[in-house]
Amino acid sequence: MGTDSKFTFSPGRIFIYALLIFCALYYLAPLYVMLTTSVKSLDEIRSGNLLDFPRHPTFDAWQKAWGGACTGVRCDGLSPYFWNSVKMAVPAVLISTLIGSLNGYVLAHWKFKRSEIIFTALMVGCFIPFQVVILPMARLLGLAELANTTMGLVFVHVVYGVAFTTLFFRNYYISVPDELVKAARIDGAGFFRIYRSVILPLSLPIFMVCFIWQFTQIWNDFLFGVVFGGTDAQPVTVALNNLVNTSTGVTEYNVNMAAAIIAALPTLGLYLLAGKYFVRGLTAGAVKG
Amino acid sequence: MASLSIRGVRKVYPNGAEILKGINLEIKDGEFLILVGGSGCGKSTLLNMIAGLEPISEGDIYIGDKCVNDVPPKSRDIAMVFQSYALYPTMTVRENISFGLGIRKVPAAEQKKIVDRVAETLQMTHLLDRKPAHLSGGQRQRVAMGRAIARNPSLFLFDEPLSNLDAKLRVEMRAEIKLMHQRLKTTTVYVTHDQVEAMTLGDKIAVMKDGVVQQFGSPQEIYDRPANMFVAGFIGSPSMNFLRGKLQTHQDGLGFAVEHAGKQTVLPIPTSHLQAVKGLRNKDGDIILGIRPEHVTDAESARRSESANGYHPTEVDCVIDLTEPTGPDTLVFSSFNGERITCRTHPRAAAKPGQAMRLAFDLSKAVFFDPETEQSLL
Amino acid sequence: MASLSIRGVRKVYPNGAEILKGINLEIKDGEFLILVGGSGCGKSTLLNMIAGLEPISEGDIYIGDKCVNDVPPKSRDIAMVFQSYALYPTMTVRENISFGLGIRKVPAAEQKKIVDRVAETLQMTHLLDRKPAHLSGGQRQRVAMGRAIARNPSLFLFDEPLSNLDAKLRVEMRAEIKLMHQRLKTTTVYVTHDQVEAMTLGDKIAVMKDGVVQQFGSPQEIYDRPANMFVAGFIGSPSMNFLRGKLQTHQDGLGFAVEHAGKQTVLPIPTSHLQAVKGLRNKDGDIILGIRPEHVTDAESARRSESANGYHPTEVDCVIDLTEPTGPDTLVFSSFNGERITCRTHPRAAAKPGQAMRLAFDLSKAVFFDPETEQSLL
Amino acid sequence: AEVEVLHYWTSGGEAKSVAELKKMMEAKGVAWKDFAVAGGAGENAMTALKARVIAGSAPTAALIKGPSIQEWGNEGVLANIDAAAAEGKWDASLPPMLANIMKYKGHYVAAPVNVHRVNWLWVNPEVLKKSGAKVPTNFAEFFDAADKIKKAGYVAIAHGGQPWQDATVFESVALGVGGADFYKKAIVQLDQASLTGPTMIKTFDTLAKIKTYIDKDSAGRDWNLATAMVINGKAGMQFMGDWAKGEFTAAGKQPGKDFLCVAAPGTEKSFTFNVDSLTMFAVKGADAQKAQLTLAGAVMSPEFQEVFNLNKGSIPARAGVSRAKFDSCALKSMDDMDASSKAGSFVPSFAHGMAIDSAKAGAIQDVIAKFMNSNMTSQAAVQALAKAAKTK
Amino acid sequence: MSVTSPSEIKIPYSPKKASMPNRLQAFADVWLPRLVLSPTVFASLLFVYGFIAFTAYLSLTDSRLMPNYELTGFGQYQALFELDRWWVSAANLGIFGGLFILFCLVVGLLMAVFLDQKIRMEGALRAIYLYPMALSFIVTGVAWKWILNPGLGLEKMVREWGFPDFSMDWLVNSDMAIYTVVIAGVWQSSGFVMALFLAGLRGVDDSIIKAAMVDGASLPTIYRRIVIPALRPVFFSVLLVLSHIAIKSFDLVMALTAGGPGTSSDVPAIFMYQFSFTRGQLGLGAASAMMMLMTVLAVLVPLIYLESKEAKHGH
Ligand SMILES: Nc1ncnc2c1ncn2[C@@H]1O[C@H](COP(=O)(O)OP(=O)(O)OP(=O)(O)O)[C@@H](O)[C@H]1O
Ligand SMILES: Nc1ncnc2c1ncn2[C@@H]1O[C@H](COP(=O)(O)OP(=O)(O)OP(=O)(O)O)[C@@H](O)[C@H]1O
Ligand SMILES: [Mg+2]
Ligand SMILES: [Mg+2]
Repeated sequence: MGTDSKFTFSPGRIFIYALLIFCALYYLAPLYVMLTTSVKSLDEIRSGNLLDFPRHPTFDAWQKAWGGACTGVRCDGLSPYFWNSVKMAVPAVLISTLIGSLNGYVLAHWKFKRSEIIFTALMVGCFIPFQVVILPMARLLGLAELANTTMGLVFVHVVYGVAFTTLFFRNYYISVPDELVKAARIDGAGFFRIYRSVILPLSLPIFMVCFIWQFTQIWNDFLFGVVFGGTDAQPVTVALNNLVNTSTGVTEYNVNMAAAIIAALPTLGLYLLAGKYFVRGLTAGAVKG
Repeated sequence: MASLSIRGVRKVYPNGAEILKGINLEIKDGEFLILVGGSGCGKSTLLNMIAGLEPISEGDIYIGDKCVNDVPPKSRDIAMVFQSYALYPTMTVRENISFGLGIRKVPAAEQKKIVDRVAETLQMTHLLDRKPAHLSGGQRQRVAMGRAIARNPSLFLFDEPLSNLDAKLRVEMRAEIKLMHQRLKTTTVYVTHDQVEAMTLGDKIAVMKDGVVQQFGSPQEIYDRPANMFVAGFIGSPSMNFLRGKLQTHQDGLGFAVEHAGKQTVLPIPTSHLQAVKGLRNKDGDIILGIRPEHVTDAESARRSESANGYHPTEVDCVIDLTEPTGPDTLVFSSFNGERITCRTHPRAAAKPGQAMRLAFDLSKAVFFDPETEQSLL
Repeated sequence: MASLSIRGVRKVYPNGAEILKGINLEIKDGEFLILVGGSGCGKSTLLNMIAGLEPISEGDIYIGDKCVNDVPPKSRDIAMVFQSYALYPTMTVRENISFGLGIRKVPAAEQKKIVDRVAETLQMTHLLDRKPAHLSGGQRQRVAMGRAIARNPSLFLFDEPLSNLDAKLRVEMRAEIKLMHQRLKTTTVYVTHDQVEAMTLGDKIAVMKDGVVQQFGSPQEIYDRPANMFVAGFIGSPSMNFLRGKLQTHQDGLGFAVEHAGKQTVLPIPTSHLQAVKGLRNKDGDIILGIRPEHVTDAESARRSESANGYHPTEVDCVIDLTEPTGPDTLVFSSFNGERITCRTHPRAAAKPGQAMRLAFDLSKAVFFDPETEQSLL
Repeated sequence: AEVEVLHYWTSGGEAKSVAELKKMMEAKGVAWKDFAVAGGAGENAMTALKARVIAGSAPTAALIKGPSIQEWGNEGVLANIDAAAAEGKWDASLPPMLANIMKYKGHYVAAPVNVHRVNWLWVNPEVLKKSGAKVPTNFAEFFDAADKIKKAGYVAIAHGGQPWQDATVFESVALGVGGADFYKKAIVQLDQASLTGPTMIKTFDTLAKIKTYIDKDSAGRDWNLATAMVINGKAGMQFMGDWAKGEFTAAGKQPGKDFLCVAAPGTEKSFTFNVDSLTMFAVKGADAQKAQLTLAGAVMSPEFQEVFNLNKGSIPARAGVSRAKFDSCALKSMDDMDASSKAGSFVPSFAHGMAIDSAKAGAIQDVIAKFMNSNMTSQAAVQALAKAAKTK
Repeated sequence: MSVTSPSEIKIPYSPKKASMPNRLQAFADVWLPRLVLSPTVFASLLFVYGFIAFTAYLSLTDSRLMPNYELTGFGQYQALFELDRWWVSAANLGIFGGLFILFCLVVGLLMAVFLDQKIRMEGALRAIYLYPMALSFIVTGVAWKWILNPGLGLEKMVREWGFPDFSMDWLVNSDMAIYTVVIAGVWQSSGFVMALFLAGLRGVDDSIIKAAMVDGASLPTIYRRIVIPALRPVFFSVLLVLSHIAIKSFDLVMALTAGGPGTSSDVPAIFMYQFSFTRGQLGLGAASAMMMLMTVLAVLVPLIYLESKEAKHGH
């Protein structure tokens, strides 16, 4: 919005750049520490400064973290859990996004009596502390025979993700003119046909936002994973936690850091690849400017 | 094609606001009805109810001779064009037009034929593969119309289809819509807040205000004999001039007496016109004279186009406040009895602001209103 | 107050597009300049350059006798009104108006006085404590003007200030702007794409197309003697009619010969006019006749308002395609030599579509164009 | 058949130890499902366990120790493994003190895996030598040594400021200052008089003094980082349980030579134990129940107790395990255990949840943590302690 | 459209027959939307409101390790209010919440405003600011712990650079530990706030800024007086999101200080977790959870009310 290229070399500009770069350093510092530590040897870590640049970079720790580190009796590294996470996150993200999208469509374009109140009431779901739901949810999952399965985890993430996705989609769809829906109704399309042919094709930006948001939330979740994941469906965060937290053993910091980065790779990748859609999607709808 | 009848229709929104307060309108098969009125008067609401997009609170709507109160939009055999065009942004023009056909299970080959023919008629064959975002305003408008035509409905509904276009394009598209109606003869309801559109397009005009139809009639009727001051002021551009004064006997008829430039001026009312305006006879006290700008012209033009029946417009000297040359005419603004009046004069005759000018008041088409009720005295 | 002079101004955007290709305009102190043209022709760009909001690629802009190329907007002593009004949404009307004063360190008491005076002039004293969101379009427009006036600048800039208003309001606000200019006599540059605004408001009009000024002159000049077919078609509503034909000697003068309804029709050009249009004399081959709708009228009206010099408009029988009653006149559309022509007739005289009607072509104001260059033959 | 075991042994040596158990079970034809949840002091594991129990799918066994076994027993969700105990003659091979902990209402419900001794002091002899200090046996000597070490420019006491480490130091100090009887009265029985008495005040005074020898960066430090300070010769001594030995050996250090394991000052005759035990949950199906008994038997088998404890640094819970492969520290531990059992100074570790139920333990831990991290007076501390002990 | 080619349109197809009976269609139009929404509504009734009710119930019982359904009154609340540690957590939530929100707003807004100045590397910088959102604190907690640890990280580094008096020991200082949580929290969330603000800034009408420039305002004045006030709705969304993060923050504190030193940086979420799950005081945990929920409501309700009011009176 700055209106002129005149400012290009003024002191003000230099100040702005300096400040932005300073901020960037603040943001990058933890990543730097993690990256350098992950390629140092344990000796180097013990003896040196953790902000030092690695002297003899080695990727052993990465290999171990991925395929060899112990997280209990299993010493297969993170890889099996990583795939557990994928199996959980992908369906959960897709389902919660889709449901959120349908809900948003209803709440924005098929309003009925009290639908606004329902919307507000649904929003409370965004704010419930997850610790509160553990016990009753465990009981229900047990009854439904979903306890300790990936299905169960998907279910839980969908239930508590839908509030957010509904909020995102509703705010986005509000900006789609009502007339479009009216036109399609007159053209003879029904509820689902309008959704499929008119609304859905318009939703790419907000789908991106929801995918990113939901994927981050679900991939990074630890509490649900540890409580409802049982033994077979434990996501990568739980494994990482097992790897990093030692009660009475030696801590391999380089492996921990490598594991941490591995566990974060999908979300990081998503942000780097689709981050610009994130900002764009927010601009397009979610924020009323 | 079908007639349309709206009987005692009311609309109360869930929030309790009564937006339409008993609307009665009736048009014949093939007629072109205009709903015109200020913003928020309920025009779109009424149109949406005809389309079936809003439930009816009370009353009935008949399309043809069938009550459609409970018929869903897609079964009403209507097509609608929206102010924002409401083109499906992700579909090409071709897909936009054939969408409704596809849903109605028209075979693909047939669809293609229809789309091509419609595109040809509207001269937009070259646009068929574009997306709406790559079309200009006028082209979008055309596509929206194409989409409506393609379905060949028995009732067309337009909601301010031209108000997003610029002035020039608006004039062109107006003519196109009129031509289209002449060719297809489909019954049409057209919402606008632009009185020029109302006048030029409609067979029938319903002037609305606050959810009530103020007057319903042909354009000429409404222009010449507005039912009240609202309609009179609303229809016609520039607006009708209103002067407050008294009736007075003048020679063998009546005259309209008004203070001007410190002295009493009497504008005689032509006898032929007096007969039409019967309500005037026994009116005491103040009344309001309504006179359109084209009936207050420069004296020279007036004399030249003097009406046949020997009535002479009264000439009055006025000081000019402002002139607006529009090309063919020049609008002249002046003050009369403290009120601004607008006059339409020949460009050559217009004086400069501050100068005096002789204006001729032609009362043979004047209308009179009761200052209390604002109703026309007819 | 100041004169404005734009000398050889060019604008190339960083993306390489040359949007303005050498603009030269000059207006005197107190004049009202209109920049008019289609969308995207560079009007706003030029205005922003005058305001100092866009750097100038080449050329100079003088306000008064000072080159302002390197003067920042706030020091140019200008005020600007935007199409979207650009009112500060979080401030009340009063704050909006006094913001610029505050920044210029006008004492608070003074500010209040100025705001009150401006509000009174624009009749919006009761709005002073509202936020823009709670104002109607017309009121916002008024506030935007108030903000501009308050600063009492030496140059007013308007960027399509009326295009977001509806037709009725537009007409009213147009008059207000004109009155304001008459009162304040501040030099003004006004951008619009509406030719009616251009005609009615301007002292000088610059018609632009593709970054080039097509014609620069007074409204009447541009209306009566458009420099080329673009200007001729752009200015005037409905548009000028263009007919393609040949010149032919006719009686002792020249006539414009054109095919119509299967036979040759010759429209004689009045001798008085011929003298004005010297370029015609030695013209072979096709030429294009431009004639405004008000010069093609019903025969009866034509006869009545016959020009003094004994020239009789030629009468031709035409079949009517469409009529558009606007109230004071009725527009009639017909075909002539395969081309659509628009005629402005008396409401009484207009025939029904499909019927024949006798139209009178008054060539005493006609213009002629070279079909190749589209330039006027003068 | 399969067994599912919830535990938080996830790193290095301990993970290897569990792997041994897994191997043994698989040899007996029972599949092993590993439900490992690390973090905190088993906080996450407990949360997961509760969810599993509520969901009706409790694991076969879970790593639960001390009074918590009774708490779970009260919920009625534990399995009776008397059959396995009878077969393995547990009563005969377990010290009665331990056997009682493993029982709910007279029936075995849990199998002990090991015994950790908590009241160790780990010493770097090199540092002591350089500072001219000698290995302390009581607090007077201890502070004398600490002063010297500090003067020599080392950190006297390596410590990690986490509540459980604070509590570990606290209990060693209480034991050293007040002796086993005081410890039992105050910390196990929560006798109000003992809690507020002069001995307890002295305990806190001592603790306050210890605080002054801890470097200021200790807050939040993991215990093994503190141990590393001793290993690297940055610090002289550390209060920590016998699992610290694993860190030393991993760094290639020899007990008795590169590092010393001595009883915390004044606790030579006492032994605070921390017994890890697998508590058995009621499972459905005869198959599963049989597998559960097999697991219990395997855990108590001398072979397993040997390998497991060799790996983990602790000593076997049961008698009759060959001492051959254990190092000097472990051997000392075993001897002290026998001696203290007889002397009645074999006491449960409060810091590791062996002494009192979790609510009270938590509340007391909060008080200690607060004391360690603020300027609270000893007087105020004992009052707070007494109040915390009343937690329901 | 040319008038002259009235090639009469005759469309053979005329949709006189609806594909579905009218009644059914009308019925579907009314009920389908509700039907689609109903699973979510039921899920929310059960999994949100039902569970809240369950927790409320538990808070009135003497549940220890496992739920116990015998009502015993408000004893747990009384016990809660008598606990020092609870008040420490509550105060910490106040400090953390307030500062976290404040700094996120300030940092996020500043970065957004600066990024909006046609910055060359905008895309890259934006990605850098945004990426912490992608990481869980289980991942970054260790790194932060190291950086903030005086013996290992920043303090040591700066001292080695030759500023021996530099001190950054908040992490190990009981009085300051909660502020390190603020630092890490701001690190994680301010990028997201920046993105929201940036989106808002891009939505502000350009001509308003031009108008202000003509009015004579300098760029900082324009932002301060006009642009930023116009972002009011964005402030609401941001506040909503941030207070939600602040109140629920668990991972963050757990990974960084685990509530320490001592209990000095404890927050209600940790309090609740520990009491419910490791200390066998489920009833007390439930009571603290209810208090948390009430705090959420106390923040949320006025915010939502204000925003909807604003929206109504806004455009
Ligand atoms: N869903 C609704 N609930 C309550 N009031 C409504 C609703 N929709 C419209 N209104 C109100 O009904 C009135 C009429 O609205 P309508 O859209 O019919 O006006 P309009 O005549 O089409 O105006 P415009 O020319 O601005 O389009 C307005 O005052 C509007 O605020
Ligand atoms: N910053 C820019 N960079 C590149 N091209 C631009 C920029 N701003 C405007 N243009 C282009 O310059 C041309 C002229 O724009 P301008 O806004 O001056 O048109 P205009 O005459 O005001 O049109 P309108 O009537 O639509 O407002 C347009 O084609 C536009 O796309
Ligand atoms: Mg409308
Ligand atoms: Mg423009």
